Amino acid sequence: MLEQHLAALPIILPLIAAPIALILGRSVLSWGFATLVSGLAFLLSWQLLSAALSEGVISYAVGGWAPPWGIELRVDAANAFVLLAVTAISTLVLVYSKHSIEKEVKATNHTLFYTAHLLCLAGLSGILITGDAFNLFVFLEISSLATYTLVSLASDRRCLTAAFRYLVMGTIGATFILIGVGLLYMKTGTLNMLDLAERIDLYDSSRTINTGLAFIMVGVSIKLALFPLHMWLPPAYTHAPSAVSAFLASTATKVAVYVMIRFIFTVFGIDHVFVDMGMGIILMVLAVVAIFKCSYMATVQSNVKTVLAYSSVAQIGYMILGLSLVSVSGLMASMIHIFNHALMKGALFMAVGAVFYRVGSVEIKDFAGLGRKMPLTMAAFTIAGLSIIGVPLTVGFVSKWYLVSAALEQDQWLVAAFVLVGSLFAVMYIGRVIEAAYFQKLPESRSSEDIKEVSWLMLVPMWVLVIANIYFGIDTSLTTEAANSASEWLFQTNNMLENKVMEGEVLEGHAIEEKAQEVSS
Amino acid sequence: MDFLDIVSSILLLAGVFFGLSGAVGLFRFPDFFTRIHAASVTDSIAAILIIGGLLLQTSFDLNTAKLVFILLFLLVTSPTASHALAKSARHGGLLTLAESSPQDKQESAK
Amino acid sequence: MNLWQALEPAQLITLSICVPFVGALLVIVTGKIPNLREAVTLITAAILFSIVLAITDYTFLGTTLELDVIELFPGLGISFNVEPLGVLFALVASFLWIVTSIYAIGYMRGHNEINQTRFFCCFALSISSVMGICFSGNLLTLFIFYEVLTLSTYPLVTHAGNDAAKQGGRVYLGILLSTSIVFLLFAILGTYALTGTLDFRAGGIFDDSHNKVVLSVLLVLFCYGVGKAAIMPFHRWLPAAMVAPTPVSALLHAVAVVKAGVFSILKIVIYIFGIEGLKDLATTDIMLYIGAATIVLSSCIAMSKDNLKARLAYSTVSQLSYIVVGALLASSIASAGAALHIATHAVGKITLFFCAGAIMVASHKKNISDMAGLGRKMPITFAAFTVGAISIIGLPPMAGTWSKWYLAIGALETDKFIIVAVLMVSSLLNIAYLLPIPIKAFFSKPAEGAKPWRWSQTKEAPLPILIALIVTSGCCLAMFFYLQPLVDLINLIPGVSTK
Amino acid sequence: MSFILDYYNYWIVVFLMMAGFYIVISANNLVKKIVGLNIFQTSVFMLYISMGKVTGGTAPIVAEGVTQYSNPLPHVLILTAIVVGVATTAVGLALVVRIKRAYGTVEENEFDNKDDVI
Amino acid sequence: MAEFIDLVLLAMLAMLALTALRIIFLKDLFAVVMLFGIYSFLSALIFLNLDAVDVAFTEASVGAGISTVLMLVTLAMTGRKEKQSTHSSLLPLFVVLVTGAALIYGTLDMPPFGHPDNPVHQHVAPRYIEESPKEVGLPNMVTSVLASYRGFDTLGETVVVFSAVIGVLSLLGVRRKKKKDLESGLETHRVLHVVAKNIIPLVILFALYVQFHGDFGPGGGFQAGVIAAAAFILYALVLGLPKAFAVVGPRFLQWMAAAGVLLYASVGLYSMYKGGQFLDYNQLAADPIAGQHYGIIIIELGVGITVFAVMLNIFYAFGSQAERSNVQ
Repeated sequence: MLEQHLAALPIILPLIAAPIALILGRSVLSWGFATLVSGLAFLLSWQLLSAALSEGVISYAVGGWAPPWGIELRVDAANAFVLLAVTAISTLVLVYSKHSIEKEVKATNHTLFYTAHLLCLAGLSGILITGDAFNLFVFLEISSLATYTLVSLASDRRCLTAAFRYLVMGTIGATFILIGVGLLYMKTGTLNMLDLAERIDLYDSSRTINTGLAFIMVGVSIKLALFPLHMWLPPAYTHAPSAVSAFLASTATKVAVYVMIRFIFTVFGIDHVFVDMGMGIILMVLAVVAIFKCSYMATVQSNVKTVLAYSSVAQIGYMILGLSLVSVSGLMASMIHIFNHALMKGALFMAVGAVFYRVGSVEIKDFAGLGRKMPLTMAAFTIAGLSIIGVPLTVGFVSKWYLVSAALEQDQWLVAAFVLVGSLFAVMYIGRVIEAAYFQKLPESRSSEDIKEVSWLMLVPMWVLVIANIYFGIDTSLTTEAANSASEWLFQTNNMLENKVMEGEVLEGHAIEEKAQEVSS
Repeated sequence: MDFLDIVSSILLLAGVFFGLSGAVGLFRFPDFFTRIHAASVTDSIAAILIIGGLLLQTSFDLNTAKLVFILLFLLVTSPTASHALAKSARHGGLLTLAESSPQDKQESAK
Repeated sequence: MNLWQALEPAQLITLSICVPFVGALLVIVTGKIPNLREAVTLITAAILFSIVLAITDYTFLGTTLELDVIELFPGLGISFNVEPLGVLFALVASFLWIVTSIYAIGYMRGHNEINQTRFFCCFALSISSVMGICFSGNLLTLFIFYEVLTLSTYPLVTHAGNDAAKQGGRVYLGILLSTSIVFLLFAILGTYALTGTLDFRAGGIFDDSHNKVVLSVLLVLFCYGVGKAAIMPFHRWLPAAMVAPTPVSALLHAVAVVKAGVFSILKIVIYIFGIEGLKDLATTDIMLYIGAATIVLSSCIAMSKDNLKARLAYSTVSQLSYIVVGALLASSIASAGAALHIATHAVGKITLFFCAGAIMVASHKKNISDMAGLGRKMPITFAAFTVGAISIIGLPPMAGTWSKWYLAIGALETDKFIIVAVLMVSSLLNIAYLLPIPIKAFFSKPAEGAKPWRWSQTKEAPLPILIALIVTSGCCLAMFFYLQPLVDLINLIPGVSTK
Repeated sequence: MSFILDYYNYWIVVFLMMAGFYIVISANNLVKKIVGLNIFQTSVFMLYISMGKVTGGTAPIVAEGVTQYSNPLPHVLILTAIVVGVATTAVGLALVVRIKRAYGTVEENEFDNKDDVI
Repeated sequence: MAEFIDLVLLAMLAMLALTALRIIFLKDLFAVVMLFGIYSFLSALIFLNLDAVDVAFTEASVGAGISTVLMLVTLAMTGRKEKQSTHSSLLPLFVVLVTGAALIYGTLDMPPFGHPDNPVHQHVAPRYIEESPKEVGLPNMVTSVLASYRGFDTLGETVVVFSAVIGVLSLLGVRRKKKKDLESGLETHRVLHVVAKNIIPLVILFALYVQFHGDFGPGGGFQAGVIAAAAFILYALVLGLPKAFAVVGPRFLQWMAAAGVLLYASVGLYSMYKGGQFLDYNQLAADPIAGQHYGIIIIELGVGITVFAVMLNIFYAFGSQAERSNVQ
């Protein structure tokens, strides 16, 4: 039973849990329930990843209708890997949010908070797993609506304008995706991604298809906050409740990156996107500019959450850069960074949230002297910060290593240099906070306040992520293996599609995929 | 059949004429109450005529019943709506053209 | 030495890194009781030295000590491999740690420093990472411990916590991290992309199939990437780091950290490029002359500095480039001189820093111009200073003579007469900026107005400081006469010989 | 001529979309932005429905004697999309109400000045 | 005949374009919202013209109905004038022109409008048109596809609606007024009271018709939910929110919204329990066609319940915010 429905359960579980959490009513109950469900989803996605690694691809036809007529769920190493990160972070954030939201969200809204969190989780899982272009749009909207809600739950009034801006940008992005999917459908008559991929290749240089590609790319870029479409992100992450920032920064944009990868590699095909449309160079330039501009912006902010938000945009630049290299190792670097960045940013935002919990503000000057008052929190911040910088023995170093290696493999020496120079900015923006925390004295006005370490319920998830930062920085076998097979899988699928078109043969249904599997095994 | 078609066409055309005249009135009349008057012409007589015309096009099946229901519904709701609007305006202190002072007229003319 | 025979030889490497690390933890645990804490430091230092001696033994016996710890990337991980050059550096560092610990106890107490626990803890951590650098078996391991060293010394630099210290810390971290991330990591990744390996191998890992232009670029990247070698223009961090307490300046910024830098360059030259391979590269000469220019320029800057520690810092910058020049001369004898200079300069410069610290503790003086006549109050200190200075200058009968000798011979052998000239000029400059200090202290009288308020009470520094001073200056002298073991060690390095 | 006949309604739909899009990004008033968003989306719906039309076909409900039906799939998609649109509108308007209460205005340039940027 | 239909379509499209242009330049937000209502109605007519009867129905009830009502309530609180914009409109214009140009470029290669040989009519859809009456057993193909073939989308859609109510409630909450507010409701309108009280049952009856007739004609859970909500909204408008709360309280509506989603999902879970895939209605009964029937009826009911509860609750949330003094 479990085996059979493994692919569907990570979506269905939080989807059903959300209304139940609302019915439970009491905030403690719904917290416990949501955490439990998220933990279960994590276990399921672990199963799913191991199944995907051993079996290749798992296809699930919802309603028993074979694709392309029904909606298909498709799990391969790539999305199972991202799903694992998403569910893990979600569970940790839920544990963390119990106390964190006490100070940031009105007590009457706690149940709604957990409900919205579960909805967001369901939406993100749905985006990852679904194999249907329109179904993706639906889940995108579920997660987006839940996200707007979560952002607007903070007590600061600025969260409202941030959420509104996010809503407008997000809806424009979603509508662009809708237009793009519509254009593809118009030309091919199908919505199933695999089926789309096969039919798109029949019209190699169709203007409609190209326009559809452009609209989907722009729409997804808004969702993943690719420079210069990132303007919604810094205010949203700054003013959202800290638990929400931690969750979104480490999952939502990553999922959007995966969507982009998926459209490029399994729908349009790299030849089409990179060779015919020249998307590679555009993405590469935007990514490099994002790395520099937003890293620089991060160094001049005074609010630590804004610093981290800009840093997120810059880090997304790294992911897109890896993708734009168009090689197995570049894609693998992106996949690894998706996972690793979730670990780092989650820990950082949680640490900042803990500071907010005690101090009530997260300006850099408020961090003065906290190294003594909140040693565990600041130690967590420091280690995760070192990870962002890319110091060896942390996950940040692993990401950077693979990214630069991938760039050098393509003889992109300049790009490799940009990546490394970009990480210098991280030294600056993380350094400012650490310096304030450890080498400045607590201001006189604060000395009377009772600032102490936060409760274990907040510390444990934070430190789990910190330890994961170090563990996966030393023992890289799991992440490397998963990311490697994910990117190899994506390339193989892509190659199979393109070979088939060259031979001029059209395979029905999933024959193509079986072929790809034969080759991979 | 021909005869019914002709009658139905006449009814429809008449309905369209009243609808249009109501729309023109809505734009051209000078104050709120007169405009409501114009609008309710569209609502009542135009609707009756058009639906009547359409009724003649059907062959007395389910669609006929639906049209009759729509007609009844409109006959109840649109006068009520006009009435409620006018009454609210009156309660809100809005004056008719005859009641308002010359200065107001000049201002409203602008 | 026999203590460690029960162990598997390769485990000694693990021990050499773990012992200081465990020491650091124990320091934290015992932080509340200063006497116990410092006993822990001393015992740890002694144990470490005995371990390194045992490793030295194995090296002379020809046993290869190798250890693969963990695989970070497929086929590439943290691994250790003991070779003579590393042993030499480890010997110097671990021996001087003992001396410095004694000194630090006197200094920190005499100076009433704050946060002493953090100080001793970070100190032990940095020694731990120095050991990692010494025995690293590939570039990745070297890089990792290099970064750990930078980060663990940052709290030591900003120790005082005031604005000057923070500013110094920013420059320190800024330059060292930037150069290592941008240049060194880039060069390492480039090397990996070219050869598919990062292991240190005798004779180098590059061969004729690799593009010489790319290799030339890599050489420059490596030289500047190792910011700790303080080649101009990336030398600013070293004077900036002088805001740290003197024991830090003494051990780390005269011995451990800066030597880790030049050691890395030497190791890269010998084991990555290979001394032979270096000869064909276009940039070898360019870097060589930049090194030479650093020697001369920083000596000139040193002369203009009145602050004693700043003068010593620039002197260090200059002396480090000796080693870089020695490495880049691409001759076996010059490389031997460079290796030897690691040891001889270490004992000389640490003596000078000890003296500067002693003066600071005893009389609270930092500027040379205020030291006139101080020699009569503190004769032992200034005698030691003289010994150290002569060693740095390279005059017999002090240790520095030998390393400069081999360097000069190497330069002559490769027909680089400019380098010979630079070495000579530099020695003269050394005389000009170092010797006037003891002369002034012994033979001038302090100007009346310049006398501090406690002139009559000024006396020698506390005993632990004096012990440390005497030991290191004794070493300067002893190494002139009993150099053979070190030379034997250096001759074991593949491709390097004193003949 | 057939070229125009083939595409004219797509062109008008594109024009409508762009009108909506322009309102969204240029309007200063948040309510008007939401109206713009709705117009934008409604026009996209028209694009979908247009592609589902078959000339001479009828609504996709089985009827006697009809062989040519319009394509039901776009209709299904757009039913879903309309719902998504109204959901977004409701949340957006709720935000507008809260912004009005918190800032006293719903003009973008006015509340921007009331806080530090970001 | 074909030419004539084209003209009607063209005329309606032209009216739409005019409406859109007018909205751009109008500063009176009340007029903007009313024009939007008109825009929505016109597009519903176009949908009808293009054979999309279900879509037209939904667009009329949602776009022209619920959306417009919500916008008006919002306007009552935020004021009806747009102020002069200070920032330049050149950049937006540029962005729009580029986007539009891209789309026009895309249209040049599109399959011609209305042609039966277009790929959309050739690939997936034929199965729906030809097989669905046999496989699912419903005359309305839209309902078949919506509820069965793409049932997962519809579950997602229901959850989207549910998310919306979570968002609105967390932002606004439903305020219960303690003392009875004299101004609430339109107490003085005797005629309105009588008419409303008589019409509301009819509307609810109609909603039920739409709910259960959706299998055979246009309609279904979504439209029915909206219509039923409209009946209660009318009740709340005429008699005041407190009285409406007495009939269906906001708390109860929250449960209803959740229950609708759960009802839908439970069909999926039950089919999993029976050994099929998620939402595989064939498993619900021995006869697959009967199974499909049961499944579709239940999930449509779930959709209807959720949509009704959500729409009404959203109206409650907005309505309880509005200060009557602003309502003109």
